[in-house]
Amino acid sequence: MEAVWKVPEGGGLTAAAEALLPQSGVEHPVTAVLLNFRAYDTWLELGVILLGLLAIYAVGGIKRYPKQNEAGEDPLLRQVMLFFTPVLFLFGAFLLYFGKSGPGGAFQAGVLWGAIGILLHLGGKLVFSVIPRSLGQLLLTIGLGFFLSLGFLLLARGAAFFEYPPAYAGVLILIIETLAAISIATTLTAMFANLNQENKEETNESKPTN
Amino acid sequence: METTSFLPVLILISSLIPGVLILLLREEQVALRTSLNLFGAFAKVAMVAWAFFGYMRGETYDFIFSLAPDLTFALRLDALGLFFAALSSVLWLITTVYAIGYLDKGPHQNRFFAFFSLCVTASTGIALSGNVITFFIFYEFLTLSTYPLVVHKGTDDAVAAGRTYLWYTIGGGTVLFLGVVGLYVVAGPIYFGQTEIIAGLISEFPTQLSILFFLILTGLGVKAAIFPLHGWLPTSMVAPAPVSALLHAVAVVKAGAFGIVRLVYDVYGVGIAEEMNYLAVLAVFAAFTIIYGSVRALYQDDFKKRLAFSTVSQVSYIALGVAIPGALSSTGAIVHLVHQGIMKITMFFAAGNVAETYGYKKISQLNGMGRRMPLTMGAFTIAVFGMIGVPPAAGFISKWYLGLGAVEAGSYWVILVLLVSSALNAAYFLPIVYRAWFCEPEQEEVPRLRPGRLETQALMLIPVVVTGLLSLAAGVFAAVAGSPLSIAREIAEKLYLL
Amino acid sequence: MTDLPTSPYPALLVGLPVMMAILSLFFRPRGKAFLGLIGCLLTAVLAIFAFVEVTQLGTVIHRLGGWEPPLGILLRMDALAAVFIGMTALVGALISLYAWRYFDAQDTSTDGFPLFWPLWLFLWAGLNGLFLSNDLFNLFVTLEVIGISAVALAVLSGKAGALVSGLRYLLAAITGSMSYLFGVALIYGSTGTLDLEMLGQVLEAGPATTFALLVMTLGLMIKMAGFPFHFWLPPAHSNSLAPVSALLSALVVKGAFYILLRLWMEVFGVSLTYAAGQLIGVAGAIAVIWGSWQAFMQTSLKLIVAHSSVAQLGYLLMVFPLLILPSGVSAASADWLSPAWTASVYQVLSHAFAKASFFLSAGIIVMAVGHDRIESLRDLVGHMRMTALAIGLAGVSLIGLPPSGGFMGKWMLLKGIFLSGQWWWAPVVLVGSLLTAGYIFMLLRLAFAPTGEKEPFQPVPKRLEVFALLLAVSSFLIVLPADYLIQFLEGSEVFGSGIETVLKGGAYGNN
Amino acid sequence: MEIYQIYSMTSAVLFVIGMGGVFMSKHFIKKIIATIIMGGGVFLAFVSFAQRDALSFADPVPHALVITGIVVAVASAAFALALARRIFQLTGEESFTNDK
Amino acid sequence: MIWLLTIVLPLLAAVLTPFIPAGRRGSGWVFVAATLPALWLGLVEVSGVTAEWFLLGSDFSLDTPRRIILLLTAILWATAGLFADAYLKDDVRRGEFAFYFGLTMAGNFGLLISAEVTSFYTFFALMTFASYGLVIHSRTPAARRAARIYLVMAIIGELFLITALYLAVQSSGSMLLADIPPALAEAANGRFIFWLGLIGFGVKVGVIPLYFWLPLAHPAAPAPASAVLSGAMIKAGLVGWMHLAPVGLVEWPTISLLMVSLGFAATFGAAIYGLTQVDPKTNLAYSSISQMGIMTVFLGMGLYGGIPAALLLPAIGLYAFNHGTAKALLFMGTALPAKVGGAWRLLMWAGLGLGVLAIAGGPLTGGLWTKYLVKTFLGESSLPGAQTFLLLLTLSAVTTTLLLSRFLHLLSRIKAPSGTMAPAFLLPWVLLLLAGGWWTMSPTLLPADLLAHMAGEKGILDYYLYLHTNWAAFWPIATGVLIMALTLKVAALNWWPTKEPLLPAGDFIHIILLVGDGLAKFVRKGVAWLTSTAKSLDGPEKLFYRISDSQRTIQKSAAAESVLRRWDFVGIGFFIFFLTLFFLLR
Repeated sequence: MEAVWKVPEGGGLTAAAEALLPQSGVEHPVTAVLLNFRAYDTWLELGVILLGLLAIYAVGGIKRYPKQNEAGEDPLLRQVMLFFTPVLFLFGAFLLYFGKSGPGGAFQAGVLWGAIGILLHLGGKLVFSVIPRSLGQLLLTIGLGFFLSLGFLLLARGAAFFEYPPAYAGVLILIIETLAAISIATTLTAMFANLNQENKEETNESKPTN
Repeated sequence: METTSFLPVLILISSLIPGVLILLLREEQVALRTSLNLFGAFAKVAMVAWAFFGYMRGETYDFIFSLAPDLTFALRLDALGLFFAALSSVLWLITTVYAIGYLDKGPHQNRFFAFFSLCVTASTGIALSGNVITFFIFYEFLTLSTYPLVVHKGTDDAVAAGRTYLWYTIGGGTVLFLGVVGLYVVAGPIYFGQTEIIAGLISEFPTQLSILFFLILTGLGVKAAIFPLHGWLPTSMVAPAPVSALLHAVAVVKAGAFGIVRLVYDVYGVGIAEEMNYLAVLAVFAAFTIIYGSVRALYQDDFKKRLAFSTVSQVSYIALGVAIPGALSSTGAIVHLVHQGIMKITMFFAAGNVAETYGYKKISQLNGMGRRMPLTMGAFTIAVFGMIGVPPAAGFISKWYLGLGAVEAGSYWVILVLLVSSALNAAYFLPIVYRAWFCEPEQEEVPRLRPGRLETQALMLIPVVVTGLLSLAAGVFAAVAGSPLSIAREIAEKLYLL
Repeated sequence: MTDLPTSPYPALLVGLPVMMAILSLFFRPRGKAFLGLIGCLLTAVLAIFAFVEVTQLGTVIHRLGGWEPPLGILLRMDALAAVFIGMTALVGALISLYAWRYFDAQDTSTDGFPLFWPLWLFLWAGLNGLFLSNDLFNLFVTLEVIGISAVALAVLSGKAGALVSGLRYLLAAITGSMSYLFGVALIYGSTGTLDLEMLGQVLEAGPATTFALLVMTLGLMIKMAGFPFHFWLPPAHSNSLAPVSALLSALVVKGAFYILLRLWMEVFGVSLTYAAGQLIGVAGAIAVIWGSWQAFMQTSLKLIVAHSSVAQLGYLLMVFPLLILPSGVSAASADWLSPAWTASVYQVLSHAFAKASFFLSAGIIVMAVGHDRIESLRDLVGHMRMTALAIGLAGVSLIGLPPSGGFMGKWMLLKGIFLSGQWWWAPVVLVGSLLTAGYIFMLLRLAFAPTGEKEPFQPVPKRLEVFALLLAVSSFLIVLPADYLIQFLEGSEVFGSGIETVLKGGAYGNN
Repeated sequence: MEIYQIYSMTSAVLFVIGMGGVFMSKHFIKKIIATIIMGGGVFLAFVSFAQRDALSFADPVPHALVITGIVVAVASAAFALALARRIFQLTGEESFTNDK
Repeated sequence: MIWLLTIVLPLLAAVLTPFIPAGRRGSGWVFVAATLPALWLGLVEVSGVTAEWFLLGSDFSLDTPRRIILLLTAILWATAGLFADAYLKDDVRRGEFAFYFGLTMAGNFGLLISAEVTSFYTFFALMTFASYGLVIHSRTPAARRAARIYLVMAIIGELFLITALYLAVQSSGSMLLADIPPALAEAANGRFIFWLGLIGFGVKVGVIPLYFWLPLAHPAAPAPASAVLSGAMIKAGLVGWMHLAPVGLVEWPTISLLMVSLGFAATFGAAIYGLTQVDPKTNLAYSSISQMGIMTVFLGMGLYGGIPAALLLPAIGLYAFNHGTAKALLFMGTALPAKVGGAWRLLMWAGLGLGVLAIAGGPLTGGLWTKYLVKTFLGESSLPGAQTFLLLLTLSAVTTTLLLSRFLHLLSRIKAPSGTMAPAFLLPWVLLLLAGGWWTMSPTLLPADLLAHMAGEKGILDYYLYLHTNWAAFWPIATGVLIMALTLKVAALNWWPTKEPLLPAGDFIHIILLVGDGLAKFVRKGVAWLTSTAKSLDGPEKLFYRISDSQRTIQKSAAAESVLRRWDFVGIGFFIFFLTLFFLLR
């Protein structure tokens, strides 16, 4: 059995990554790989998340979120919401920024902010009934859309797809990260809202609307 | 091998384009459809004639188009090819006239005439194909284009007959496919006439080449209705008369026979075929089919079924002729290709006329038909005497050469087969003539399905008379320069001088 | 590697569909459909331009982010990829046109499944990404993009049957991807690079490589519905909407096959053995016989066509044994490699066109009759001539009767089989095509059979029939440029290559 | 037996358990959880190859790949759960019957 | 050009006459006109011609024996044509009879003048099949049965003939009929080929085993048709033999002895059997068979060798000529007694008497000549037992006279119409009587050398007066007549049947039919079995349908598919596939 499992020594890409780190615009090698060397993968990954949402819409149908004037919510839940929302937001923002030089980045921040959305949703404050429909869609697609249009822009300037000009690499990565975090958060909230909406209208067999 | 002229393609297109156009027409555009059809038919006959004279002057007509690196689509006009092309184009013209008369108020005529033209494109393609792969492509195309014709009537038994038809032809086609690919792999691309290729390889791959020969033979045997593979022919008699006339007398059945002629003469060469005694096997099968077909025909009361079984036995004459080595027997085989076509098409026309005018499908109902339809039954009688091999009708000529060839090759049992089959032919055809001319009909006045001055519609009468006279003329004027016999003799001689 | 010409097309090919998908999300259903159609046509045109560029420049690459592999990801578009992308473009465009009219004709309550368009555009982007990508992990991501969007499309109709088969399809897809990913991990662990070209040179035989090969092959076999793992395909493809099942059958399964072909030919040459090829061949053969027989037995139209897909994919798998040379035979001397490769390309192309046309025609019939039991086919020839002709032509191409594309595929396959001496595959190919003829002509038999009812078929928009017929005819037209296509394919080094299995132990590198 | 070999062995075990779970368990949710376990196993394999010895830096590429992998796995798991839920609502089925 | 006309004119006549309106009687003269070219060819020596375009390139020529027979045929067809026109005036199917009459005439002339194998066979076949129409003309059940037997025998004969021709042409290498006898002489299978020819033409000639159709067919046909059948067409078989037999080139003792003995057997057997018949026409048919017997003897002698063909064949030709005209006269004569009344009966009986005398070979008739010819050749030939054959020959004269007097006796019992009246068809009968020239003219037809050989130094005329020959010819006839008179007058001896023939006509056929019915039952059972097995053979695909269409298979396959669809089985499949691939990769 030993023979089967003897994984040969083969060195990874550590050295290569170390060498090119300065041109990547960020200090933390993982973020560099994630957002510069293999930006294409990450872009596709954002696409997958959006695709996941579309898939859930395909299953459950795109829902309308009626205005909620749910007064007198359970006081304990209100308190939890009031306390956690800012904390999560700040912690997310920190992770987002810290990603440049340490572990962190768009996905971690996005998840935390998504948690805020879901918390609000649970607390009766239906996020999507508050914000207008088109803004909701914009938020959903801003991460992927910006990344893609950046790529086209670079292509137009003759560079390769996602080949950031070395000078602005750091700034661009930061912008991409923030927008990605926002759209990830919105997508996760939308997923939860769509599925949650389901419980309310248990009865009517609604086909995917609009 | 490079393209020297586009004539072969023109000949093919002359029936392909009308076919496709008619598919797109609406059912009511009768005039347009008929004119398209007839124009195509005349154009094809004219071009074939022109090619024929061109060939006489020694011109060569090749058309080469390479499909894939070593898969070339080649059309070539040689004597044998022209011979069969002339047969199918002339008989197509006549059958189109007949079909127009036969179907004039029937449903789905567009579909019928479209596939009718496609089917003739396929059979002319088979005639003009220059190498084995093109032959195979048109051979399969023929199956596809004939299926809608067999099920044209749309009744349940027509569809069942179609199913049987497909079961055989597709099965045969697959076996042929295996054979053709195998041949291709062992001997590379073979153009008809290049028999030296296989001559070189026979010592190296004797078993493979033999297996391939018999695979291809089985594939061809299905369409040539040789014994174990003939089941589809009688069942597809349910098709309308022009279909069974052109297809089961000329196009489909002859494609198989023509294929066998090509296979033995132009691919393997007679020398090898005889040396590896392929011919002996073919002879045995052909002989058995001749007898079997005749015996089965003896016991059919349905008119077209009897004709079908007679076709089964008659086509095997060609196979038998090919199976006997010698210039005389191959002349007999090649000329029988045309003679059988003409005679059989007359018979089917006659059967069609009787069925359409009086609705009689059984032989027992044919009493006194001679008086009611003298011209049709007259032509039928000429064809009957041809089939039995009584001079001066055409059939005698081919049987004469087959007999002489058999004697020359010293296989006397073949003569015995010829005699027994002639006797059987007489046994199942003469009663029909006897009923038609020498018996009184049961009831005097019989209502006619298609009233009219003539014995039946003009469009159906003329073709019968024409083909009847043709089968007589092919016999009486056999020795004349352009006659089928002289061409066949020339082909056969060229074969053996090689 | 680096000397090949670069061009922006590969990036655009993936970017443009995603862009159009995103834009279409912002619009009302009518807008979504219109923008979706525009997106599809644009992508198709782009693909044709890319194809033309490859014909001129030969293999084209695009270093994403400007980084050299192994760190960066490389998009490579050689002749083989170009053909696949071209196929996706043509078939995709025609299906989109069909879908546009198909959803219009649907009843307004579901106002035309608006989500079809964004999902289909994502699927298209995934397919293009897959054909172009030269990086193992990136292939995983594209596989997932395709997997999720395909399942989402499959469940669009919302019926319970569709959902269950969709879930079965999704679970199979995830399992396949995960086992593929596990292989990628192993490869990365042992070589440290993910780029296919470099792997080809760097990888040497050993337990890890063999294990990786095993797991990745099985993963892709699941995604591709190879024989033991074809269970999810028939229900999924037959329960979904007509254009969707056409997409799934014609294009999606081809993606997984493409990766399997590339991996075996470019990466795992070192540890492959002749026997392994034979096993895949056996799996393919069983698929051919089993699929055709099942199709012959079904009584519902869409299930027949779905099972026929399982069979036709079997033919694709049967090419592998020809490409792996017995020990001692050098690739140069093996003259059956080029026909084998042509066979696989033509089988893919003709199947894509024919199967798409078949499913679209099935869609038309279901729309006209309401259900898809084959009894509904009666007297189809009398009423809907073009659909009958489409089914006829598509059927002929599936059977492989000349002069169709399928014939070219079967001819080359048989030639390869005979040249390589592995004659035992020949009867399987022939029995397969006989059985295919069985169920195709069963349908045609019914199409010609008479029916009692007066008006069996409700009127159906003429354009649908035209698109279905166009697809069927093009499965014949692809034969014409065969000569040029094969010369063009000779350009890519993987086309026509074979794996020489020198006498060496696969799994243990004990040579 | 370095530390990373233990990790890679556990990842293989997790993978096998996950695969077994997908095939053998009946209930939808069990199958979906099994896929997630399988995913976990695979990502652990990636990570276990990242750092072989205590000295050098960990190889960033597997980490990045794992992050991307996890997100993809999440998306597909979410979709699968939504599907399972919808099926349960429509038909009340919780496992695959072998119908069409 | 004349050659072409001999064939084309009758064909034209055949096609045109049916359209002549029933009332008018032109068809007779049309037929006479049609025979003119043949008559001309018969009389005047015209050089042969080759028609490249016809069939496989045929050529036409005549040698003396065939010219004599052609003359005979022309005369018969002309008179029969006239006779038929009058005889069938009120028959409803006149047109059809004329059509078949014309066709048969064309066939008959064609086969006589053609000198090449295929055209000979063509016209032979045309004559055979067209004469079927004549035989079946009256459409009575007896006629239909006779016609069917005639056709079956004719086809069997044709099959033997075509085989003989195949072999002959192959051995001689050329299509010309003239080349066949020398080829047969040398060829190893020469005898075999001649055997086939013997049987092939034997059917038409009515040689012993194959003759039974003749006594049924000839009487069944209307009088003019049977006249032509018996007179001209029976000779066609003889001509065929002449083409094939290598007379004078070869010594085939076995075959010649066999032919001679068969000939005499036919002569005596047929004559005796003929006596038992009641219908005059059947009686005549048997007399034809017995006369053809003598001709078989004549030819048989030739095959023994020693006699040059140039001498023997014209002699046979003359014999045929004499017999043909006389027999036609008698056959047509059978229609006269019922219609001829008054003074004309005298003329009728005189003609009939002369006819009988000619056939029996009585003095002052052509018959005398022909008998003498046979005697001289028999005398000279080195055939063993030639003397006994001479005796038999004279005896045959006795039996023939006996048979024919019985014929006259039968005719005399037909009631004469009251009042003197002469039917329109008496004229052609009288013409035939004159045109026959059977009593004086016939020897002039012979070639000079044969005449010289025959009559020695004495001229023809004085030969007639030479007492000895006359006496030698007279006494057998006298005895025949004497016996006939005795049996009629003396009651005890008068056993002549009047109503029912003692033995059924066409004796041999009844045995065959008996055996045939038994056989037929057996054959039919065998064929029924064959067709049933063949039906199953015909439909191998039906076996496949039964499997593929049956519901059970559909359920079983659906069950198999659902097994494969279960997740756990897929898992096991995965595992097994994994293991096998793992081991295969080692």
